[in-house]
Amino acid sequence: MHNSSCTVKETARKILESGQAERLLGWEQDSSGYNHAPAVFKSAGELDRFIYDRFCGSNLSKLLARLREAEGRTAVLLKACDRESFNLLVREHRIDPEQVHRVDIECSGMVDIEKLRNKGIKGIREITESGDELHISTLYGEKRCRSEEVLLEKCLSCPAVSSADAFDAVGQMEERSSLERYEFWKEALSTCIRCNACRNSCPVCTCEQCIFDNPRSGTAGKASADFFEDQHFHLVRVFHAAGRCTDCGECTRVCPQGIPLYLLNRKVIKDINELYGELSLEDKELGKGALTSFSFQDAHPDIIRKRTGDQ
Amino acid sequence: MSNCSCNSTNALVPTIGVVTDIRVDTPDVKTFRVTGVQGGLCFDYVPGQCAMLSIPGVGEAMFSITSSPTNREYMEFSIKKCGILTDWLHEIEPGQQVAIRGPYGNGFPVDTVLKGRDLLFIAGGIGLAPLRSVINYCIDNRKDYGTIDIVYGARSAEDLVHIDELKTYWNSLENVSVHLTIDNPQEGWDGHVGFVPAYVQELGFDVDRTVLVCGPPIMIKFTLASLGELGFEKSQVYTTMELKMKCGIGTCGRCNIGSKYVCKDGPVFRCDELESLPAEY
Amino acid sequence: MSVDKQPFKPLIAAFCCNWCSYAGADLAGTSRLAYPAEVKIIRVPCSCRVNPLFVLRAFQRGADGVIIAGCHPGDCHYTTGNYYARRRMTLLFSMLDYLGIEKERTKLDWISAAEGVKFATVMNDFSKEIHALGRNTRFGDLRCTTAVAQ
Amino acid sequence: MEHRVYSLPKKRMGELFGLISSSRQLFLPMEKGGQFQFSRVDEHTDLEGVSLDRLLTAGSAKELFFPQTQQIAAFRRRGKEIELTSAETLTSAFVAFGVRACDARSLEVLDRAFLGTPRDTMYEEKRSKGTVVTLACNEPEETCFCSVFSIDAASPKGDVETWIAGDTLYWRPGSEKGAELTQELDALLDPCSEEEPEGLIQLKQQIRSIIGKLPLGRLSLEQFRPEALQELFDDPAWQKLSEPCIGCGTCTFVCPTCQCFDIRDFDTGEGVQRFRCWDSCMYSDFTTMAHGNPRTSQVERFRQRFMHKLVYYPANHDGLYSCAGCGRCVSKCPNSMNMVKVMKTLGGAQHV
Repeated sequence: MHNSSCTVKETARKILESGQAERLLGWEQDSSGYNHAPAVFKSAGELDRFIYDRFCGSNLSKLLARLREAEGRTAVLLKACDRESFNLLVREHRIDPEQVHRVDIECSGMVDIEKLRNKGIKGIREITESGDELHISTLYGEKRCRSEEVLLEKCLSCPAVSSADAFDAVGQMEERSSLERYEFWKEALSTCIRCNACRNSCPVCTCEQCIFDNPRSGTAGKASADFFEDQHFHLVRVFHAAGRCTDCGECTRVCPQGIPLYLLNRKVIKDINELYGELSLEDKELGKGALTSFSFQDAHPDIIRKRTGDQ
Repeated sequence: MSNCSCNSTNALVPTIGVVTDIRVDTPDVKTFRVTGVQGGLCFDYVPGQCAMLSIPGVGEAMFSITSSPTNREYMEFSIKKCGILTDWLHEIEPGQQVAIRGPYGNGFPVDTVLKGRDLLFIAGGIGLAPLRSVINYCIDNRKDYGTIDIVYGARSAEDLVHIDELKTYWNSLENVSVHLTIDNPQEGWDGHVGFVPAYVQELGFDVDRTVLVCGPPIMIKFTLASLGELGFEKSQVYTTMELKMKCGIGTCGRCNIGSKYVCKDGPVFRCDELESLPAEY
Repeated sequence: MSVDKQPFKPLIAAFCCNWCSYAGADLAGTSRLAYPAEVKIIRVPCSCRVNPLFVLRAFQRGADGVIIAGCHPGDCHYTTGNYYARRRMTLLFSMLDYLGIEKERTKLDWISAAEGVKFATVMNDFSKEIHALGRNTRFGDLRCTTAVAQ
Repeated sequence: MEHRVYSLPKKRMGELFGLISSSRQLFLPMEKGGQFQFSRVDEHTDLEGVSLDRLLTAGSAKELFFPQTQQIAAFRRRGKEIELTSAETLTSAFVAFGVRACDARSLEVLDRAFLGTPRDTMYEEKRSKGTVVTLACNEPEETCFCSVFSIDAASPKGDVETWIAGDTLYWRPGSEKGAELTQELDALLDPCSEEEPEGLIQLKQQIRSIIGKLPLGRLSLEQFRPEALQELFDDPAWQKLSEPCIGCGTCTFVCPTCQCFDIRDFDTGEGVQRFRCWDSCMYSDFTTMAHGNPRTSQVERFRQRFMHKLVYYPANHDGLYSCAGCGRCVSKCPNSMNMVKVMKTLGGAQHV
C-alpha cells in the first residue's frame, strides 16, 4: 500500500504539472490520520495535502458529476470498485468523458474505521501498516489488528482484495424464514434516521429532484413516522437503483446507523443475474439495464411464490 | 364543531377559523376574510404581524394580515396564487374552514416610533398587503399620526390590489395622498407609468418622514437607493422580510438569518438593522 | 380494541389493464360470474403502467393483497408493455419477499378480454389465499390501517 | 445546593435499573443493529445489550426530548368543515441513564432555543418529565473536543451525576429532580461517608489527564465572536470547505444540538395527522419558498450550519456555543467534513 500511495501521488503530480487536467479530484489528508476528505487539487503545489492510503474509501465519481460545469478537464482517481459507477455515469450522460482524465489506481482494500472501533479500539492516534497487520497507537496503548478483518464491506466483494463471495450473506438471508427476515429488517430499518446519506452519496442517484424531496409526489415524508416509511424509503431507493446499482458500497459505508444496505442492493443484483443473466457490455453501452429490456423467455413472477423454505 | 380539550398553549396547534368572504383583487390575488367559528377575531395582533393559515393535508404557510386590528370583526389576508396551498385557497368558497395560528412576528412600531410622524408608505405588487394593515390603523387613529403618503405600483393596472380602497377611500381623506404607478403604459391608464423607485425619486419627498417599504426584494433594493439619494437615513426606513417559515416561533430554524429569526424578530426590520445581517435573503 | 375479533374482511387491490383484464372483469360481470367484492379494481392503461410505487401505496393504505392483471405475453396493446411489467414485478415481488412480506400477498396474472371465467377464478383463488394469510400486518402504514379498522 | 455522594457495587447495577424501571420508563445505551442507541429498558429486556463502555450512542440523547417525529395535531375534514380531533400525547416520567457530559450540555443549548418565548410546549413537556443521569467518560475518544467548550467530562452536569470507578458506581444528585429519584432508590444506594470518596477523586484525575492529551482538545474559539460575523460570513474558505459536502443531513441528525424541524401533514385517508420531524439546513428544499430560495448552493447551506453554531447562536445566548464537542459529526460525515475542520480553517493560524 505504501508503495502505491507514493505512485498515485506521483501520477497526480505529473497530471497537474503537465497540464493534462485543470484539476484533480483526490483525497485530502486529515490530522486524525484516517478521516480523509475528497478534495479538488488545482495545482501540483497543493498536493502536499494529498493522500492516498487505506482510508480513502469514498467513491469520487459522484463528486465528479457535480464538477460537470467546471471549465477544462478534470482528472479523477478511480479505484476498482468506483470504475463501474463512473462508467454508468458516462452512459447516463452525467459525466462527459471528453472532459475527464481518468486514472485507474490500485487498491488493496480500504479500512472501515467503524469496524476498528467495534473491536473495542478507542482513542486512535495513529495507524501504521506492516504487512497485513495494522498497528494502531491509541490513547489507551498500542493495538494490533489484521487488516482483512476490518475492511469496508464493499471490499469484500472486490476480487482483487477478498476471496469472499459477495452474495453469501444474501443467500443466508434468503434461507431464513419470511418472519425472521421481517424481524431482521424491522430491527435494521427502523434505526434509519432518514438523513439521506445513502441517497446523496449514491453515484446512480442523480435525479435533479428526488421524489422524496418533491412536495407534489405525495411521498416527500422526511420522517419515520411509521415503520412503513422506513420500508418504503429503502424499497424505493433500492428499486430506483435496480439494474443500475454497481455495488460500489457507498450507501453501506456512509450509513451513520450501520444499516446493512448492501444486503438490499446485492439481492437485486443477485436476482437479476440469476433470472436474466448479466447484461452484455454492448447492451450496457446502449444504455440498456435489466429493467429497461426484456426477453420473451423471462420467468413469470410466480416463481417467487414457488420458493420454498418459508413461513 | 367539537372543540377538543387539548393543551391549547402549544403554539404549533392551530385553532379553526372560517372564511366568510372572498374578494377577487387581481387575476392572481384574492382577499380572504377570516373570523373565528363563532365570529370575531381569532386572536389580537398589531399591524405587520402574520398568521399561519393551513388546510390540513394541503399545507401550511405564513401570511401577513392585511386588515387593521382596529377592525374587531374579521381579519383579512391578501393571497397571491403561487404554490400548493395558495392554489388550493384560490379554489375555495366562503364558508370553508381553515386552521389558523398566530399572531407571529414583531409588527410595525405603530405605538412608539411611528406615533406623531409623517408617514410614507411605498409598496410594490402584493407588498401592499402588510402595509394596508398599518395604513388603515393610522387612518382609524388619525389624530396620532401626521400626513400619509402612499406610493404604490404594480406590473399593470390589473395587478394593483385593493384598488377601490386606494382610489375611493384613502385618496378621499384629508392629508392622505395616493400615488399610483404601473410598470408599462397600457390602454385606459392615465396615471403614472414607471417603476416604483424612480417614481419615489420623481415625487421627491422631504426627509422628515418615516418610511415603510414592502414589495419584491428587487424593488426594495432600488427603492432604498432612491430614498438614500433623497437624503433619507436608513434608520428612518422600515421594511419587511420574507423567508421560508414553518413554526412561527423561532425554533424550526429555516427563517434564521444571522442571529435573527424572521418569524420572531421580524418580519419588520429597520433598514440599518438589516445591514448588520449577512446578505442571505 | 377488538379489531382482531371482527371477522377478517380483506382488501385487495387489482390493477387491471384496460385492454384485456378490465374487459375480462366486465365479461365476468355480464356473465354473472361471481368474484369477491373485496377485490377493488383499479383500471390502468397497461400492466406496464403499474409503477412499483402503486403497489407500495396500496399496501400502505391498507391493502392485504395486490394483484396485477395484464394481457397475455404477445398480446399487449402497446406491443411489449407486459414484458417490462413482468420483469419489474418479478424483481419487486422478490424484494418484498426478501423483506419478509408474505410472498402470497402479491400476484401477477395474464387475463384476456375473452377470459371472464379466468378472471373470476383468479380473483376467487387470490382472495382465498389472502383470507388464509389474514390481515397484512407487516407492510402497511399503521396510521392508515388503524383508521380503516375503526 | 451540595448533594452527597452515594455508592453501589457495579455488579448490582442490574437491580438499580430494575428499580428505576419499576416506576418510570428507563432509557439506556443499548446495542441495536450493530450501533448503540438510547433504548427503552423494561423487566423483559436482556441487559446484556447495555453498553456503558462505548462512549457515544449513534444518535444523541436529544432524541429522548426532541424525537425525530412527534405528532402535533390531528384533523378531520368534512366538506368545508375542519375538525381538530387531537393533539400530542402526554409523556410519562422517564429516566435517561448514561448521558455523557456533551449530550447533557446540548440539552442546555436546546433549552435556550425551545424554552424562550413563545415556549415550545412539546419539548417542555418531555424536559419536565425526563430525569437526566449523566455518566463520566472514563475513556474519551480522539474525536472528542468537549473541553473546548468548557465541558468537564470528568464531572458531567445532570440531574444525577454518576461515575463508574473500578467495581463501584458513584451517584450524586445534582438537582431537585435528581434528589427525588435518589430517594426512590434509597434501598440500593449507600451514602458515602466522605464528601468525595478517594476512588472518585482518582478517577476524575485520570480522566482529566486523558482529556489533556486529546488531539482536538486545544481548538481555539477566539475567532468566533459575534463581532466577527460579517468577516467570517464573507470568508472565501467556505467554498473550499463545502466542496466535499454532498448535502445529506447526517451531521445535523446525529448532532445533539441541531434543532431544525419541519411540519408536515399526513393524510391517512380518514383524517390528517400533523407532525413535526427533524429537518436539515443541509437540504436544498430547506429554505425553498414559492418565489425562490435564498440559499441556492451547498456553500451557503454548509455555511449556515456552522455559522449558526459558532456565531449566530452564541450572539443570541450570552456566548454559549451551539456545539458540545461530542465528535459525532467528526466520525459520521460520509465525506469527512466536520466542525473541527471548519474551526481549524476559520479559526486562524494557531491550529495548523
